[in-house]
Amino acid sequence: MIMSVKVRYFASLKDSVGRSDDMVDVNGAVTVAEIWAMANANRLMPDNILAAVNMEYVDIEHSVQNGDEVAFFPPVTGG
Amino acid sequence: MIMSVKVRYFASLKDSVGRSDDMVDVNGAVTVAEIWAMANANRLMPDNILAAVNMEYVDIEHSVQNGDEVAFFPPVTGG
Amino acid sequence: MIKISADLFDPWHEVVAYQDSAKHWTGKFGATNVFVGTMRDFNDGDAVTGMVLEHYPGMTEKQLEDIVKQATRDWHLLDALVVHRVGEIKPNEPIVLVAVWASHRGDAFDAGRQIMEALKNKAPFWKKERLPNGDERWVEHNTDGYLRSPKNDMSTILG
Amino acid sequence: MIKISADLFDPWHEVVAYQDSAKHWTGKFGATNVFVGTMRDFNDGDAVTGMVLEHYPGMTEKQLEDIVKQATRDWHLLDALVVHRVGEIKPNEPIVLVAVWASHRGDAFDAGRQIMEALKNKAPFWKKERLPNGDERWVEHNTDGYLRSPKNDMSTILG
Repeated sequence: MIMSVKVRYFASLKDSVGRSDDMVDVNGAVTVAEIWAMANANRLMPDNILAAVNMEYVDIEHSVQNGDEVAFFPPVTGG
Repeated sequence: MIMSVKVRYFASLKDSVGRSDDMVDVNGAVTVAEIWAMANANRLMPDNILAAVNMEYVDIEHSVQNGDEVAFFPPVTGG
Repeated sequence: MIKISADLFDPWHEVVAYQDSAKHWTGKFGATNVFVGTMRDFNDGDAVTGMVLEHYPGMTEKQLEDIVKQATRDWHLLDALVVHRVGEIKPNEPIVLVAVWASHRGDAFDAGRQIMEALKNKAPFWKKERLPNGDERWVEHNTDGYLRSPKNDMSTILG
Repeated sequence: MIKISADLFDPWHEVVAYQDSAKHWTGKFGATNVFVGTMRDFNDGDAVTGMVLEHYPGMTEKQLEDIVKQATRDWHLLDALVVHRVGEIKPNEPIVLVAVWASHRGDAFDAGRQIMEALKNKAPFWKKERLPNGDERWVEHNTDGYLRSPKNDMSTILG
């Protein structure tokens, strides 16, 4: 089955990847880490990156479903 | 030497001794506990009493000087 | 600054007025912690209609000054403000305000709590509550503000 | 209640307005703890002339709701209010407000601090600072608000 996954980047990570979002089409089961690799072929995932699926924090081995929104961002600095 | 010591009572202790203050004249060295005994001949000092001399907390064995203000009061309940 | 107030005060107005008057640390404080103690309309299971707060003029101010000085020695503070009511108080009126300003939040939280606990333990104030039937009773002691709530203890025990 | 504000807000006004609107717990709260984080005009030793606060609309609110719910499970709270700025911010403007209302002060202090620390660790906000020379830099990480101040550590060590 072909799945369509929205990928979003925030803050300094958005600056370094040079985009705020991607659409990734995948065939079959896939993890958050694999989504990163597909969207950023030439760039290793930074060590201190945080990941969320549908606005909840997840481990990068979390599996992604059709229609999910996957987000990557650096450590948060609010407050 | 005759010393004159002002004694003050606050809150529920003022109610139970029935006075807000006393003047005690003593001859020679005396402790806070002895001041209580002189001012309150028929009343043992309550267990949980707090004592101050010149507005600083003291132990009841603290010695009192001429002109000192000695205060007795129950546990504080501000805030 | 220490203030003993025989009249109703607005804690939020006090905080703003004090902060606005302190131009020398404008732009320097990142963290403000404010505690306000308010009179409830019940205590120890009973309805309470009012309260009289007695203090020891002179000693109360002296003890509060010492408490704030100690907090300033223990934590990195820019300033602190303590306001405490005395006299006749009605439910829902503020009793005490402790406000501290610091560069960083750890200092602000720790110093604010330290001042509040020391005030509860050492500042000579005494509360007498008025009950609906007209009786009065002295509050006998303050509770420990560092005790964890029973709710939290339960959740710790039960996982 | 959770509010994300793109405009300047007055934290003390927010506290009063919220408290006045909550008639169902009037007379029930004895303890209010309020933390306000304010933009300083320096950071990491450099003068800072402004800041842009980015967030993740939707996730930010969701995380803040979860943080407040957790605090409500862990402590006896009557209510909590969190307001956070986003967008362009100037020095001396408030960034964050965390206010909690409880019957007792231990719960108020602990819950306020827990919410603030969780917000600093989990709520998706990011700060970009503007320097006087026109450069911009992303703040890389938040510090731990439970760390004791160096001053306090020194006084502990030196007795």
